[in-house]
Amino acid sequence: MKFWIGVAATVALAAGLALSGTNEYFFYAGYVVLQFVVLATAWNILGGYAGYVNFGTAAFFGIGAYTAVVLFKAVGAPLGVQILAAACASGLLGFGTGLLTLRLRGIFFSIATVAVIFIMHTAIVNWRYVGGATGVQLLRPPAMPLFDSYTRMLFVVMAVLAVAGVCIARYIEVSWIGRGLRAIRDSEEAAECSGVPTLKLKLFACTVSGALMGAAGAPLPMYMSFLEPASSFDLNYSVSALAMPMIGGTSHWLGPVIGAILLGSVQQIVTVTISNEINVLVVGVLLVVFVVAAPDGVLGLLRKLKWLHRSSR
Amino acid sequence: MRLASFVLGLAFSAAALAQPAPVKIGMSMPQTGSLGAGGKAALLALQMWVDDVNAKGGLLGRRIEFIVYDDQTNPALTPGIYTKLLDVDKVDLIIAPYGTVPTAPIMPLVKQRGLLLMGNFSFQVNHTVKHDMWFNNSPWTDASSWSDGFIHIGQKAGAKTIAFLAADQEFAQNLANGARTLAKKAGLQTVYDQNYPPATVDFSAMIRAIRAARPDIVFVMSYPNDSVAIVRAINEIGVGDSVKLFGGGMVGLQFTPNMVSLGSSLNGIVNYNSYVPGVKYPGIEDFLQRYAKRALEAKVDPLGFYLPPFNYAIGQMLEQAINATKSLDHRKLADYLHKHEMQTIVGPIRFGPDGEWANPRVIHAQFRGVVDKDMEQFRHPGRQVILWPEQYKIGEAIVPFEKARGK
Amino acid sequence: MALELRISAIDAGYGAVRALHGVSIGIRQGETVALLGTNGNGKSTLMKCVMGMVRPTRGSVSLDLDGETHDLTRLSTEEIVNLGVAMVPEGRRLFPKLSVEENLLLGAFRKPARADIGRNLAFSFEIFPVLAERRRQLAGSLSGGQQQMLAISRALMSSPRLLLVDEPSVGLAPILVSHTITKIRELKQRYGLTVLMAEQNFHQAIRIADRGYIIVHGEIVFDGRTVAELEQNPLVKNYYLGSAA
Amino acid sequence: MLFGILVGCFYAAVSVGLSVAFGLLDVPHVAHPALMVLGSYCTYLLGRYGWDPIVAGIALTPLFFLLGVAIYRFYYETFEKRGSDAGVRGLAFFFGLAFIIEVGLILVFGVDQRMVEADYIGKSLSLGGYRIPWRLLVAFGVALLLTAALTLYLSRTFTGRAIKAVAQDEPALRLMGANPVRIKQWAFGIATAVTALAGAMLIVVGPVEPSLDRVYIGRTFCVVVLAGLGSMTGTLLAGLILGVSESIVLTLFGASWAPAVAFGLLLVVLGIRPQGLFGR
Repeated sequence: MKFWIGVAATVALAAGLALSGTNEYFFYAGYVVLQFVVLATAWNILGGYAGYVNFGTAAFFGIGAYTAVVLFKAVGAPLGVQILAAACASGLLGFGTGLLTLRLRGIFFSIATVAVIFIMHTAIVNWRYVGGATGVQLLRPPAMPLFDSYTRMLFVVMAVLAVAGVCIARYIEVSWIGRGLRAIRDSEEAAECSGVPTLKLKLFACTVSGALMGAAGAPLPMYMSFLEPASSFDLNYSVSALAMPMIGGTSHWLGPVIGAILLGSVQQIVTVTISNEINVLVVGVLLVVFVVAAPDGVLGLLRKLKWLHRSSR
Repeated sequence: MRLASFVLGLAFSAAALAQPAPVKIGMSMPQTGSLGAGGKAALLALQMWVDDVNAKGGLLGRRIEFIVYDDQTNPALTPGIYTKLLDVDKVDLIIAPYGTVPTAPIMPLVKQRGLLLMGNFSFQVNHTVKHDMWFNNSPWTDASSWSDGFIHIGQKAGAKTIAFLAADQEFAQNLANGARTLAKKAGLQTVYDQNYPPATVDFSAMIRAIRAARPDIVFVMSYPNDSVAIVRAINEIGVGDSVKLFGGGMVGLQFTPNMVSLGSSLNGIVNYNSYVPGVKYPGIEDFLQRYAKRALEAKVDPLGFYLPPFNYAIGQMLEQAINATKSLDHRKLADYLHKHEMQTIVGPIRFGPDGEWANPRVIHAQFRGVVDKDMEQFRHPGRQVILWPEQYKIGEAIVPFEKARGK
Repeated sequence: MALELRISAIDAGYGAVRALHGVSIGIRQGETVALLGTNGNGKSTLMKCVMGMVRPTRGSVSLDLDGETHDLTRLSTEEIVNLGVAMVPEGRRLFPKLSVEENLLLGAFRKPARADIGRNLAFSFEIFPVLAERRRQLAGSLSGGQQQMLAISRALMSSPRLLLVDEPSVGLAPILVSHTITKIRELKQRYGLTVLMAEQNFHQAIRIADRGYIIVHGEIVFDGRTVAELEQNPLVKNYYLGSAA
Repeated sequence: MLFGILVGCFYAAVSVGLSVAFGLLDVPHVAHPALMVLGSYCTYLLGRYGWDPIVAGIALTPLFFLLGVAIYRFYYETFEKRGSDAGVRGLAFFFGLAFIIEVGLILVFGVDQRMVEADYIGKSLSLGGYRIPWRLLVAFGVALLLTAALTLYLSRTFTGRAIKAVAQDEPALRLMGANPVRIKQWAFGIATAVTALAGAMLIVVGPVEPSLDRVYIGRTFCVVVLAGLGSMTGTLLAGLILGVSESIVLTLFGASWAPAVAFGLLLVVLGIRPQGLFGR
């Protein structure tokens, strides 16, 4: 119950902010942070629950963005349709990737997903309709009546996506699917022996995770009014999507959310404060510090604190 | 104690009141990522302009405050940075980041808000958006402005066939498409046409293929890393005696570290440029001397022919327009920029309706007599002999290519 | 040339599970001692305590070697191996992706053994000719019996003075068990080895043992000073010779 | 075709270090290419004092060996020793390390590309009208020597064989009297030392910039996985396959498809034969 109140409050807050006179910059920065919430949550479904480290986030994200571009260019589809289609396309890609690679364990799976990025990237570069390597500039339609600017609307859309993503992740976590995935993470053989349909579950997680990543990418072309392959299939998306749950904590749906908000905001702040090479360093250093010093992320730290607190009493 | 600090604070705010608020100029500049090297050199030139103006007493009697962020050559970051500049930092004027990719995402934003945007070496970025308050500083307009010089020189040398080698990335592809059209129009027969992917390690195979195709002209559109690798490969393998002209759109051969380390293997190559010594623009030599000193400290491109003068020119154009209109109003400034010829250290600039130069002047120059491991030689005219455009021309192209290399 | 292994009153286990309770046994130079007991009674744990792979929570494990006493509970497995103690582990633990020869050469990793490589290798190939035939083959591709031979040979490559053999008969056909046990005896005679062998196959074990212990639920329940004593023990009758008979 | 072979050997040379670290030790060493680029920059630094790049690369190996030992020690203490989940977190750790190296290089050297000079760079060997660049031949030679040396080391020495065995069964290796942690530390040191030499090759073959490591993450892992983990001769062959297939695709379909086909190859191999083409 508490969770659903939180959900409603978040959506209401996002919409309220967007309709209020809050500074426009907030929505640009907020959009990016929310986008990372979706990506980190999506990554965690496969990476956190099932322990399959997906490096291909950029591939799913990029395919989502390009699906939206194709639909927009071809039929001028509205944003909602673009997002749905992007989720389908990336979900399909996730399913395909899963079929091909889920029998691989550990880092082999990770490398295979890296390969998916390069293949998708190359395919888009060779596809002239979406601008090829040059990229494509888009003129976005006017915003919906209620909103002052298109970016405000995109911010709300991304907030809804983030909330939806978290709901899905939470559902998976508490349902039998999540239990199955955790069993896979702990010991795949044991899970298989005790009757967990491992391949089916992994395929499901891969598809859902991919679809969410695609949905996160879908509004990007409208956000930038421009899309080109090098930055859409940027490996940095993969690294961030992995670093955020690691920093937040991978075992609970709240972990990636905390990690994304934390790291995403730090990235945004550092970009406009330190603003030189050092801001690239931030992700690296934070990632290393957290995996070394706080293997269970922020959530793990909080839990430890709580435990200390209790035991001191 | 508290009182003292209160009084002190009061005194400060009084001083602040006495001095007019600064003119805030903001931009994002790639300082890391693929355009980072050029971006840093360009930024230094703009900083010099800001210092110069402030030393003279500022704009309209107000100091300039220059706010710059690093966009890491990542287009996804620039919309956020520019809204921050506009809405949080409340800048009065904005300048575009160096390059097309970081600039493209901010065009709709600028148009929607009706802002003046000074472009920065981008390529046809206003083509779809068609914003009438956009003014680019680059000496080229469309693809033909870039390549017609090269093709013209080639035809003059009696060329009948052409080969293309182009990086499979945004800028090079735009150029290549333009060049292909132009070559067809000029009646040149294409005997080889290859796009290559980013991060190609070795070009030997492609150079060999070009050699086998025996073209008269080889038009190369490449990015810095590739340019260096290509020059090395032609040095090692040779492009054959059929080739009269080699080069055209190789980005990176304008950068000092590359020129110095490639040294004599540059000889013979005819390549585009924005400025080379020998072009007599008023004030440019003084600028370059001052730049050289500061570049040494800032560890950026020590010669700075390619980007820095044009970035300084951005400042000069703003300065001229503001002083003439006595205003920071974007519309008024844009009108002024449209109507008047601007005087800069890269010569007079007049803008066409699309905000690109009305009279593009991409220089094509041939490397000659370059020796190894010597940076100073490039400061003197004659190492890069201007072949195009006619008004700056110093000499004729030496053909064929292998002869121009002195081999 | 004196060697004596003394284990006194050790407790050991894994986490909360106690596998050994106050176990004491001793082995002297030249003996072959059988450690008898069915699965899960603590034989392997005892062996691992000797090798430093499991740390006893109480009691002591010490090895007297040429007048010097070594406290094995303070030494790492490598250091124990370097003293001249070798183990043929349960389940053989070969390196499946290395060749037979590479496995054998790895057995001679400890410095004193490196000088004896030629002799030890020749000896291994002499008693197990099949290993010589398959020296280039991957260890993982050998049959169970061949793997056992390889495991024993590999342990011998370290020129050990005390050899621990954990369940040589597991997973082998009866005829192979008999063959393996015979070979262990042969080795012992040629090398003058001291052997501690954990085994559940009583009949085979007592063929070569000088004496033995019976371990049940982590406790030594019987110390048989001769083979005959062991055969007479009621426990043995119950457990091994078949109360059904 | 010939160039495919030469470039392929170069790919093998830059991958052997990873083949040891990842293939034999199971360390998810994604910072390998970053260390290689670091090696290139060190070579560049020494080159400014007139050192020949190959000599510089060799001179750097002891230093990189120590660096490798230190990195492994840290990795072991923080991840392997704690046991569970070393894979995921280790991976994240090495990714972070790669980032830090990359940015460190940018801070020190800037984003400009750097190159070195040597007598064999920019010249070529003429073979009946065919001109082959010396720098590729040098890389080719060094690659062959490196692979041969490592193969011999791994099969002929006690430590070498222990390195091959360590990932298969650590407790069993202890029973051989070897300390697996020390062996791994030593092996990781060697892998990193080799990386210094690979870095020297990298800057001999072409100019280097700090973010070049990202491109090579794909290429090196592709080669190592194609090779089948930890097989040195396999690494050489896999490098050749990558080089040759890239050059074939380049001539048949155009250069813009080359990277995808190389990775496609990797995916197909992973899908059909995860143990690699030459794995055991």
